[in-house]
Amino acid sequence: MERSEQVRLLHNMMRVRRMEELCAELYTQEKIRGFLHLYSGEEAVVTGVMSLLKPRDNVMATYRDHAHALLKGVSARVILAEMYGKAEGCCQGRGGSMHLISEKDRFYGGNAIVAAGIPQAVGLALASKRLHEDRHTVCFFGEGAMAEGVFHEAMNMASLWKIPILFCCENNFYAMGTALDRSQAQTNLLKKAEAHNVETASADGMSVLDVLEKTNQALNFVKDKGQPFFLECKTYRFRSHSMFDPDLYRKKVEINKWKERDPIESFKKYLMDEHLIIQSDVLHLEKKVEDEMQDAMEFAERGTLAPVEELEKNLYENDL
Amino acid sequence: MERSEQVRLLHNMMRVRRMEELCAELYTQEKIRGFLHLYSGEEAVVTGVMSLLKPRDNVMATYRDHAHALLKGVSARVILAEMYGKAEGCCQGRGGSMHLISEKDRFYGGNAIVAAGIPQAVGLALASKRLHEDRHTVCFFGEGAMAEGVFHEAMNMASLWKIPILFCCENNFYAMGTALDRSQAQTNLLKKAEAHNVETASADGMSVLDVLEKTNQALNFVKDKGQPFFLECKTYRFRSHSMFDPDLYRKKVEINKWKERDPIESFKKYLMDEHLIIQSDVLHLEKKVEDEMQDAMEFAERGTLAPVEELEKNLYENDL
Amino acid sequence: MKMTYREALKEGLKTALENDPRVFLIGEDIGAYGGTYAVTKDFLKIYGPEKIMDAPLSEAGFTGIALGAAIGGLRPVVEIMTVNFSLLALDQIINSAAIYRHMSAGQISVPLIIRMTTGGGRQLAAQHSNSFEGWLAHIPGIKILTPGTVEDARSSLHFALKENDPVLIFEHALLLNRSEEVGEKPLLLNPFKALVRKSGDALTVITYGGMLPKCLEAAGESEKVEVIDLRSLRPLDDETIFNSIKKTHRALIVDEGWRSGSLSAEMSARIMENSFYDLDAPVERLCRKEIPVPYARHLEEAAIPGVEDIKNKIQEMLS
Amino acid sequence: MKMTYREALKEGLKTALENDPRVFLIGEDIGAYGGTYAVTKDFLKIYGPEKIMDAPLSEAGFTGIALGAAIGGLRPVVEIMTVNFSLLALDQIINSAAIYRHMSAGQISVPLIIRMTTGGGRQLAAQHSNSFEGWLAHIPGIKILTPGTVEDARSSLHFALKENDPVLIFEHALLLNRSEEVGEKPLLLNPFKALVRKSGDALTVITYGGMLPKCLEAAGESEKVEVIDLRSLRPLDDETIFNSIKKTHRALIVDEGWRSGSLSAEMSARIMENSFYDLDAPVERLCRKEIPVPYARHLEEAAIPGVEDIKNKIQEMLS
Ligand SMILES: Cc1ncc(C[n+]2csc(CCOP(=O)(O)OP(=O)(O)O)c2C)c(N)n1
Ligand SMILES: Cc1ncc(C[n+]2csc(CCOP(=O)(O)OP(=O)(O)O)c2C)c(N)n1
Ligand SMILES: [Mg+2]
Ligand SMILES: [Mg+2]
Repeated sequence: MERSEQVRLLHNMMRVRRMEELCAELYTQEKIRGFLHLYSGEEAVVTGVMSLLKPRDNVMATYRDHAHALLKGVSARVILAEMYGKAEGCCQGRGGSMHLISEKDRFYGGNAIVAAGIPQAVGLALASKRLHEDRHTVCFFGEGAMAEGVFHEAMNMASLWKIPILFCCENNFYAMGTALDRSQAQTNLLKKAEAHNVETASADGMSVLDVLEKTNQALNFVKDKGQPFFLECKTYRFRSHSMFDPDLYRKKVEINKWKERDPIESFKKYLMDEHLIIQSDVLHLEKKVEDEMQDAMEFAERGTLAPVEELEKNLYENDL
Repeated sequence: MERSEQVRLLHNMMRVRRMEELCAELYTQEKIRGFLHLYSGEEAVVTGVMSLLKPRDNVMATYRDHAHALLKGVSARVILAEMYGKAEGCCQGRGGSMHLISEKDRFYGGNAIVAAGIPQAVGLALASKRLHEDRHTVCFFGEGAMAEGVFHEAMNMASLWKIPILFCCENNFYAMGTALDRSQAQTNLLKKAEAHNVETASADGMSVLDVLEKTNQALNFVKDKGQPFFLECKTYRFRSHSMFDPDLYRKKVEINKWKERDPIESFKKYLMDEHLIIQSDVLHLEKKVEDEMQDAMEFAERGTLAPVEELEKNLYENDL
Repeated sequence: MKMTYREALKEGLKTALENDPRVFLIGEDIGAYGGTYAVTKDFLKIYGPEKIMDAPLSEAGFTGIALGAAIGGLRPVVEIMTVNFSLLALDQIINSAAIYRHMSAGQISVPLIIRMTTGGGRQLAAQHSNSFEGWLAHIPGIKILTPGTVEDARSSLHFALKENDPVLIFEHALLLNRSEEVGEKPLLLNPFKALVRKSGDALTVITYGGMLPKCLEAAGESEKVEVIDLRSLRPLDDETIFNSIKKTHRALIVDEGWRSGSLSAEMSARIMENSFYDLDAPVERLCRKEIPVPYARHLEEAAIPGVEDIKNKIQEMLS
Repeated sequence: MKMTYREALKEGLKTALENDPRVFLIGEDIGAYGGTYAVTKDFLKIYGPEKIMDAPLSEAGFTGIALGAAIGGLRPVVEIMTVNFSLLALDQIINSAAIYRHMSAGQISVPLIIRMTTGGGRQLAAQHSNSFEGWLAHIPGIKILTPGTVEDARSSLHFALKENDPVLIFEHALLLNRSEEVGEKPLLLNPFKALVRKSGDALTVITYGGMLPKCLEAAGESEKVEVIDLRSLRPLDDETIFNSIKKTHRALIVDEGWRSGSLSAEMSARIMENSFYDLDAPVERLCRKEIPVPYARHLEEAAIPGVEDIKNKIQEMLS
């Protein structure tokens, strides 16, 4: 891999992290409201996967969606403006944190009903296949979503009908406060995909390079065979489930153990060890990230409120 | 196995078959209306499983439920009366063919929403476990039901919470007109149970002795380990899905191939070959079955109509 | 020429499949089986498995897939076999399909069509006999068509395909075998307008779907009774109703659904809000008894309004 | 003493768990997490995993399991985290729980209790802010409680457990932190009776749940405004309403749900049917705007009736 590409991976992970930490601050300042689910700790997953996607590809994510929106090409400006509830946000303030949608970036959300996006992503992939469009479709979800029946329904049909889609499970071992082994009898998640004859692999979700490599193989499979693929990425969220969550259910030692494997720090160290970057490169990236996020925040601050008169607009294409 | 027990198996299969064939006649005479799903061809499954159950055990079935009701102890009289829509039926004519329910026989139906009964049966088993009642719970469903999400949800929880229940899949290879391999990507059904860490076995659903043996092992496992078990019985329905169905989707040769393995004829032959019964025994059984069904039919014919004034009764325990 | 409601649905589906390459059908047993109510008989042979997708028993899943395909540029037409099974797919319909356009500030269009068989009257008992169309009309973001005539059954899909939003079409099982005299070509009457099916001057009977023929039969030749067919339950065309009541000063709503909190309630409330001073008497409602529908024929008949019940009610209101 | 709505719910649950060995709670994150809204905080430690069952993300599945357990002799209390997720479980509730007693001619009892958090007002946007309680009141076979006061929150479970039929309890998220002066012991007021929360002589305001405090605030000290709290949406206690209207001759229904085909429509229709000649003016309704609730605060506030909206409407109707 090119050095520039590796630096880009680091940069993107840093962007994701910084945006999330900024959101946390803005939430305590009550600039952002509602539910807020942060992605800190899981950056390697989204970064590794997205680095292989093009603007023309389809992505479906969950309520924990800031990172996915950002790396799919939605600017930090419109993301933050959305969370501020401003008219300049990608959904003009109607969606908020859990519902980032940007059709022009083929980023389809942002769905706050766990697992509901999974069949919908299969449908997007079906449309691309039928319309002979050259695009990938990637669907992200947590391991918790795999307990929902509709996960299985969607996997079965994707497999049965040979629909080219990459299912990317962000296995962070918790669904809110419920640990995987307290909610699923079979903790080997690959078995659930195999139950529908879907090809699988598991990646180290704390290593951006491993995620990237496994994603590459997976996408090639999807493209060559025209069939779905299930990729599990084992990762961990460093923060609580949402800003509402007192995080009573995880042991400090467990959290710390995972934090030692911080995907950004470890990748940074790797790049330095390999002499691909030096400290000043890191500082440079940090500055760039900071500038981007400050600019985004100012943009959101400056934003306007969507007029209340338009509240009932867009319920239908032709307003009644 | 005792001879008398073997004869009882034959007798029960014959009862099931005769009742179904009688229903078909009564349907063409418009004595029975609505949807009517017959079980002819699958007798070995219900007979093998039920022969090991006691009145105190719980059974949940589907809309294809006459056989299950009969062998769980509901009399042919009240079953037929129910299908006639008479007040003497087990549901006083409110349920009909698809909704036979007899609480005193711990036969919980009779559910015409495919797969809806599966979690409910898990709940029945949970109650028995918590209340320290000494009973088995058996849940019957078709292979088509395994595509419904709630099947997976229920399997996962039964396994996770170690709920003692026997899942009995009547795999007749079709869900209405849709063949298994046209609706499920993974046709090895055991894999779907394994996806939830549930113990499994597969039985020859055309052989009552094989079903009985596998059921015996399964029930012992359930009882000893206090865990669920998934038993697949491969079988075939000799008739169309329901009396509405023109059966356009199955080849004659396929149907005939399975009919050659008629569970009643083959078991009869086996008993004769082993000199356990002779032709006159069969005639005697036929007579007994015929008498039972004629009596039931006459009972249903004589039955009365539930008074219309009571139409709104029983919506709540204390009518409003 | 004569055409049945079933043939009309068939024609609508064929026209859609033949005129728009983006259209495909998806649902349980629409292909090899030929459709539970034989509406799509032979379609699989004619159009092939890409256009006629036999789905597994996965109502939420295939509705969700169709939803995604609609966003992705196709024009899926879902068949949910019986209205009761739609409960399994309501999350996809209400929590997703109905909100995407508004929540995304107009970015996302969901041209998703869902057809389902509705209604009682065939002794199918409590789990196959509901009339949920009026209840679902509560949900903003979807449109609801309830063709009550062969002509409307013929064109509902045509109009649904013109929408870029989710449209649910409820086809009443008891109408399938009804036949009507129709022209060579469909008339294509805008389905979002209510129609006065029979005029009269002393009582407005408001109805739709499976109850329409019953109301027309009950009204008979009476010059007093006006019968209005709503045709669309969302949006509701109240203008036509209010205008009629200006003339008749009395209204009866006949709705196959349960009474409480139903479409009949909405209609009644709107009439009060808009036509209070036109009314000579309170608006009345005739609905299904508030119980699960029983199997036995005499009980089912007692539970669902029949022609006699409607006649009696009309008589009562006119005297 | 002072007690919050949350504490009242907690007390109700604890009392149930301690007094009836058949009672257990099941739902997502009620245990280790402590309940999304902290209602069941510490319960897992106190009562153990058999009584406090943390369920996987499987709303249909665990509702179905609870249903079966209820038939089998236990007294499950399901928690569905947010009303929107109940759509995933509606098949179990409507196609099974609501019909079993009637369809089995009284053989099967389903003493299933389902609690859920309802309502908007917390900027949670379109998929977490609905008010489906009025819509679900359409379904016969279930009962629906909507405690709008701390006292009612305290006793709703007590009464639900006395029923041998499915009871849905809707707890409004915005009420959780409200506190009221209450006595040592719960008053245990029959929840199926509506209550006049404030009397007045010129306008009856009918409401329930999260809108109750708003209506009371809007009514203020006015001697003209009577405020009635429905408390139960199924059954509906219309007698109390009709009696009030005999006095006031005017009525306004304030309902957080969408307007069309809602509980507000039902209430309005019933008033017309029963009190038509008592009315001096048409019954009016104040409801949520018919759109998915937007995230931005100013838009959400514009979508859901607030105290000012209610005040204005009252003023308008009184002048
Ligand atoms: C259908 C549904 N049920 C429950 C919830 C509440 N909820 C939101 S996130 C969540 C946990 C999801 O866990 P997982 O899928 O592992 O994703 P993660 O949050 O770990 O990324 C739950 C229970 C929901 N949003 N939707
Ligand atoms: C939720 C639901 N969807 C669809 C149907 C219509 N339907 C009734 S039986 C059936 C096929 C079920 O097949 P299977 O589970 O294999 O059972 P079998 O009839 O073969 O015994 C279908 C699609 C239904 N009753 N419920
Ligand atoms: Mg997780
Ligand atoms: Mg089958």
